[in-house]
Amino acid sequence: MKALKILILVLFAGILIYASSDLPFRGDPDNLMHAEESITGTTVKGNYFIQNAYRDTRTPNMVTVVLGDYRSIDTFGEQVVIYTAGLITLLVLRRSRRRGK
Amino acid sequence: MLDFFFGHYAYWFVIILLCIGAYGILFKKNLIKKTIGLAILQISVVLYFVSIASKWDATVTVMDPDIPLDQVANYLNPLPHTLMLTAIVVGVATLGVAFTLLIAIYNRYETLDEEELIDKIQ
Amino acid sequence: MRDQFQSPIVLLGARLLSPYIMVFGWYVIIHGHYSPGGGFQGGALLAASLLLIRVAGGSKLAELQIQEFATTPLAVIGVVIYFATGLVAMAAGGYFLDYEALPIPGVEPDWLRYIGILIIEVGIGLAVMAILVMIYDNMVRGEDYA
Amino acid sequence: MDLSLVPLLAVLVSLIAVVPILLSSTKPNLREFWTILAAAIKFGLVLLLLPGALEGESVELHLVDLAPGLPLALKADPLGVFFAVIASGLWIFTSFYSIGYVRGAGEHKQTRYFASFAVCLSATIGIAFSANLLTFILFYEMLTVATYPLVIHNEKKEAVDAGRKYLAFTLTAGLLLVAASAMVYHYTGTIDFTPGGVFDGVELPHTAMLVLFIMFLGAVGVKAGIMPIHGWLPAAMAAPTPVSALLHAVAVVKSGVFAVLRVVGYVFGTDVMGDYNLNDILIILAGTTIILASLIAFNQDNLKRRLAYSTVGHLSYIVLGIALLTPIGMTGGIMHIAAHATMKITLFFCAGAIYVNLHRTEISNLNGIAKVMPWTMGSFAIGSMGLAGIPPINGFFSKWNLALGSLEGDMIIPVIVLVVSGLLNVGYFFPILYRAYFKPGEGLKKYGEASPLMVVPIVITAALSVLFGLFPNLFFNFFDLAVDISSTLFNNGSP
Amino acid sequence: MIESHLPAYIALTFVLFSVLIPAFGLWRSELSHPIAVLGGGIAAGFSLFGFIDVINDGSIRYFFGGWEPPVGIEFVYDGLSAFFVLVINVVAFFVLIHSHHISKREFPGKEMPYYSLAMLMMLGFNGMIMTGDLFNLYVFLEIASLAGYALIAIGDRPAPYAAFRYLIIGTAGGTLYLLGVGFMYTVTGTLNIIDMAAMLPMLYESNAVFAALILMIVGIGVKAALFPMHGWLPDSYTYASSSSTALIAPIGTKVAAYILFRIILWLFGIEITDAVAPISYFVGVLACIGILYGSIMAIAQSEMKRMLAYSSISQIGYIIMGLSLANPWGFAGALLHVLNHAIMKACLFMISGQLRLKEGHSDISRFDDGYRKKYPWTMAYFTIAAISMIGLPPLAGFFSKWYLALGTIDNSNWLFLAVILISSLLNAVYFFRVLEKVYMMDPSKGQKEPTDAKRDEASASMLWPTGILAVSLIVIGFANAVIVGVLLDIFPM
Amino acid sequence: MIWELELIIYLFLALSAIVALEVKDLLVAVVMMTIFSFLMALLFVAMGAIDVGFTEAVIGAGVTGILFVVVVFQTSRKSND
Repeated sequence: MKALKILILVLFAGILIYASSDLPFRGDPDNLMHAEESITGTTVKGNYFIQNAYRDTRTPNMVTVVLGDYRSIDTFGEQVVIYTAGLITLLVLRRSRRRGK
Repeated sequence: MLDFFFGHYAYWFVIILLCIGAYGILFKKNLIKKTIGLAILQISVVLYFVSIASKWDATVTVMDPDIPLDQVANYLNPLPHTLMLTAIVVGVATLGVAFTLLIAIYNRYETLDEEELIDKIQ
Repeated sequence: MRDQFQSPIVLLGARLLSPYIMVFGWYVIIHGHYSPGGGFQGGALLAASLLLIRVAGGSKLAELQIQEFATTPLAVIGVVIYFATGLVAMAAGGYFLDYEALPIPGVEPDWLRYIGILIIEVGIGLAVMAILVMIYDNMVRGEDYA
Repeated sequence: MDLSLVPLLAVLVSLIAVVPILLSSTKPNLREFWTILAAAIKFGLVLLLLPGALEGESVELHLVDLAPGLPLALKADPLGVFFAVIASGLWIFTSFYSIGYVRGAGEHKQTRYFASFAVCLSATIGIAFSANLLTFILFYEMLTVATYPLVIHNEKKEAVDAGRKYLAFTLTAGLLLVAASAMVYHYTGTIDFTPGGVFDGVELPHTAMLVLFIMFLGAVGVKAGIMPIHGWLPAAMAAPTPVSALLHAVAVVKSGVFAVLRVVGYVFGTDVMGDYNLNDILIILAGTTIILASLIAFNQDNLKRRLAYSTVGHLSYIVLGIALLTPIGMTGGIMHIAAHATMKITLFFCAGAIYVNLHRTEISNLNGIAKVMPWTMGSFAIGSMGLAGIPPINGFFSKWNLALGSLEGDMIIPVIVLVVSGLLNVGYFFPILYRAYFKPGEGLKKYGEASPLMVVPIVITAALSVLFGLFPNLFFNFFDLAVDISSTLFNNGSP
Repeated sequence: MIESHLPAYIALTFVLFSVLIPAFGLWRSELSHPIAVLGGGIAAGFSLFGFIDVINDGSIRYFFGGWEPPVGIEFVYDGLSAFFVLVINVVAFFVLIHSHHISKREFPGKEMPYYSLAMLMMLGFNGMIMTGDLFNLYVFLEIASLAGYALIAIGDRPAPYAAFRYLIIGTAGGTLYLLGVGFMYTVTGTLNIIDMAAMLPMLYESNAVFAALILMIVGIGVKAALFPMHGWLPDSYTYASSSSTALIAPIGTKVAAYILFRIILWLFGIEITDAVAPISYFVGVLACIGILYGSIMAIAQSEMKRMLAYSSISQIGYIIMGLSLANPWGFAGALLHVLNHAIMKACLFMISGQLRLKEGHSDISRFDDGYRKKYPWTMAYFTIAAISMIGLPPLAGFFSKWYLALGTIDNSNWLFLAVILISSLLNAVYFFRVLEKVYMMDPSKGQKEPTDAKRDEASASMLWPTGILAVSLIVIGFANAVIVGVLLDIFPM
Repeated sequence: MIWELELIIYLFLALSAIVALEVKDLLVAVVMMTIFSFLMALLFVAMGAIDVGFTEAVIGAGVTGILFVVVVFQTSRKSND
């Protein structure tokens, strides 16, 4: 069992090192995610957000704009996750009212 | 070579942290330790996203009137930051659920050690 | 929490600190447009200000603040604020969460979006605060498994 | 008269009868009335199709698509009608006999028994009328499932084990059939039963064809009782005797040989069989089975088990006839389906009557019973002589055709096998008759003949065996029908 | 107008009802169940309507916040997602109706959070299916997973521990998926599936893409209980409350399998998936091992729910095997099996719940022939579902195996074909064992006479959903040509 | 980005993570976990992700810390490994 776990860990590390050897250089503005245009000619999200966030919403903090507007359904999901967690404590831990009777 | 190092050292540290987290999940018998391992794993992924968002010589993601918006290289990429805000919240929610379950488990079996638990269940 | 934590000095400190944290929390929510912060961080700060009293003073003192039964409705209200914003936009002819379609007369589309973000941030803050307090309350009380 | 719905009705009638049978579970007379009514209607419906079949016509009916391009289709071609007439006709007798048997033996759960019986018959007629392999699989599996409650009917340990064995064999076979059909569909694009085969113009490597054939053989061979996959058949003797009669004379095993015929004649086609030398496998297997089964039958003291091994041997006669790939041999094989059905059902009925009446199952206990049960043992004598191939009973007639067919195909070994096995048949049947007629019995004073509900079917089936032996074309022109069928298989579809 | 909003309506119905249930449930707890059923019914209606609409008029893309992708997040409601949404919502609707009495018995007073979480879990699953954005998928995945952990934690005494193990494994899987998404984002600069799929043919040689594929398959494979990652499933399904199991078992693993479909067939495409290493074949082999392992383990179990849980591992293998074949027949077979298995498993788990409610246990070794008299209809439905699981025609289960077999033959993949056949036999072993117990006297116990049990059938709210699902298996069996015709149109190549 | 600063924080991060996993007293582990989160927040800010850093500080070091402590007090403080 222990050998299996070590194997899993080694495999995990191996696949990550394998991947990292070919990742683009960090901080390089020419990376595809920072580039002016994607290779198929579609809009690159990061650039669009930087350039248009203020114009679209009059809000200087781009993270807030992306969070609250461009990707608002993500944020909604995030809120639902937290709501779920609250309900879970209610379900698992809350004293049931009927059991006492 | 030095370029490669500066371009990649952040990834290697992320990998080390990820492996520490995975080690905690896989090898630790105590359930709270497992939870700590899980937290480390999650935060390491956040670190990965934050580190890929960076650009050399760029400023933070709040608009500065002095820095023109059309030169995107001057601002960090806001998208991974946003994603990671969500991911952190999700991580906290997960931890909250894990804590809830831990309390429930302890209530029933008076132990959080995995081997003892398996003994007591059978 | 257990009784050994109820030291008067800690309690005093907590009671002194708590209102300021709360004010800061609201500031973070409202000012999220201009500086780092937003609904989630602000909500967590609000929750922290409440939890501080609960940790230091125990459950008796906590009941003076926000009572347990109030947390669930508050959480629901928080979610509903966000959800209703989206639904109103949808009812007004846009997509879900399309703030431009919000039916507020006399406001430019970009400012509509500004307002929309503000509303949902408040919703998030409320929900996060209520839920974090709720998680804490439930966890402290423990489970009553027979 | 439009006959297109008749095949469907013939299949459905006993399935629909299940509902009233289940509903009238508390009223035995009403319940059995439904059974007999369904049997009669079914037989009548099948007879409606007979004139057309004698003309060589088929009635086709496409129902819903089971899969894109693969309809649930029924087709009452001459072969199907031939089989359906036998199955539905003998069901009538079995029904009467069953009533006498289950009441005489005081069996439990009679409603389940009759309901399963009805489903079995639907499945059998469905098998007879299937137009393609997918429909065939459907009814084949339905038969498997419906027979299972009959096999385990008395719910003793032995019966449960037999049921498990039966399921293990038949479900494996069903899966092989599914896989094989899928392969045929992949290679040829059709799985309709076509006289002369579907591999027209499809070139396959020899090994692929061989593997495919072996898969089919495994699939249909189980129910046809070909050795070495016959194991379930003697074990299934734990079932009540009418069930054994049905399993071993009509429904299940005959569906198996019928499937062999379908596979050989309508999926592979006689040409392909000959070209790839696939029939050699079949001949070797069938010949071995005939001899071995007869030898094993010698050693069985339990009457039903001896009959079971005799069945295994005789099924292989049919397979042998098919495998000869000559028109006359094929005719003989097809005729033997009918001949064996009437003879073997007689024998099983007799075994059941002896059991219900005397509670004896071992052959060594049968001394002198001919004096108390003259009609039963007389029929038994006719049936066993027929199986041994003594003229003028119909067993002789089909064997004669088989021998002619092998000579036509310039094969001598099948003839030797037939002769040897005839002698062996004599060897294991005549001691029974000898005991029954010439040895003095003990403690038989208080017994008489079995109830008329059982004796009458026995005598009728025995009489049918003799009549068909004397006049092969007597009632339904069976011989002509068999000749027609076999001729369509050898001329690429045109009679 | 209403058509273009359908994807949002389906998902938002669940949000609405998940907040309505606490709103009313705090006031009167017993209202939770009818409200949840109402919500499930509305969503099922929407998804039926939507499925027909998509089949007739083509797929719908819904842009949240009015931002067109790749800037914003979209819901893609095409044939595949419409099909899955329909399956899970309809099945969930029936399970929700069914759970009324079980929830009253097994966790009294907790109906409000329970049903609210059930709604949230359905929201998560629907969102996962419809979303066109990889990160948004992660968010919905976590919603569904968290709610799922909680539902599993309610039940027998060891349930929280089973849920905790699931949480650790599942969250680790989710994190691996997120890391994979990170790699994909680093390389391509986008998160939108359609956008990314257009870029991948130019970028697939990168090591990072290959690693991301592996990480995503592993991460989602955990949720789908693909063979080596199945460890959480048996305990979870066994110890959880009957209604939770009936809700999660038919749906949860299917949705994860759907994500694998999306990733392998849509996002990467089968050529790119297999460009570096034969990943799809490898996944298929894992699925095969899972099929055999699940079937063999199921034979060894005596607890009915645990047996069904192992059977789930085996059945999910069929679906993923169909995926790995990557040809139209295999695809159609896999999708048909999604439908069949969702219905069969829901039916079987609901029956195990009924037995637990009535008998207090679901231990197969204690079944006897009195059950047939006490619960004639329940047992009839069980028989139908069991025979369908074994794969006997004309029930639905046969046809998915038939198409899968056609798929394996199309690829000349004899190993997979053999696995399908063998596992069907193993299925027969463990289901006929139950049927034997229920329909026959037990000779090993020396039982001579049938037990004289009185009829004591479950209540209508449990019997009807089970019955409808069981009957629908027969209907699907006969109508499968129509369904498969639709499914073959969905196939992307 | 100042890579020397990042490097130092990385080293402390790894150190605190290992200590949190290896120490037998769970309360110490929780405190180390809080330190880990705080260092992580620092690193985020150093990388320019001020929002993420803020959140991590409030959540990871604040709320999660409190909840962790609650769990340790509700259950046991000792760990066998």
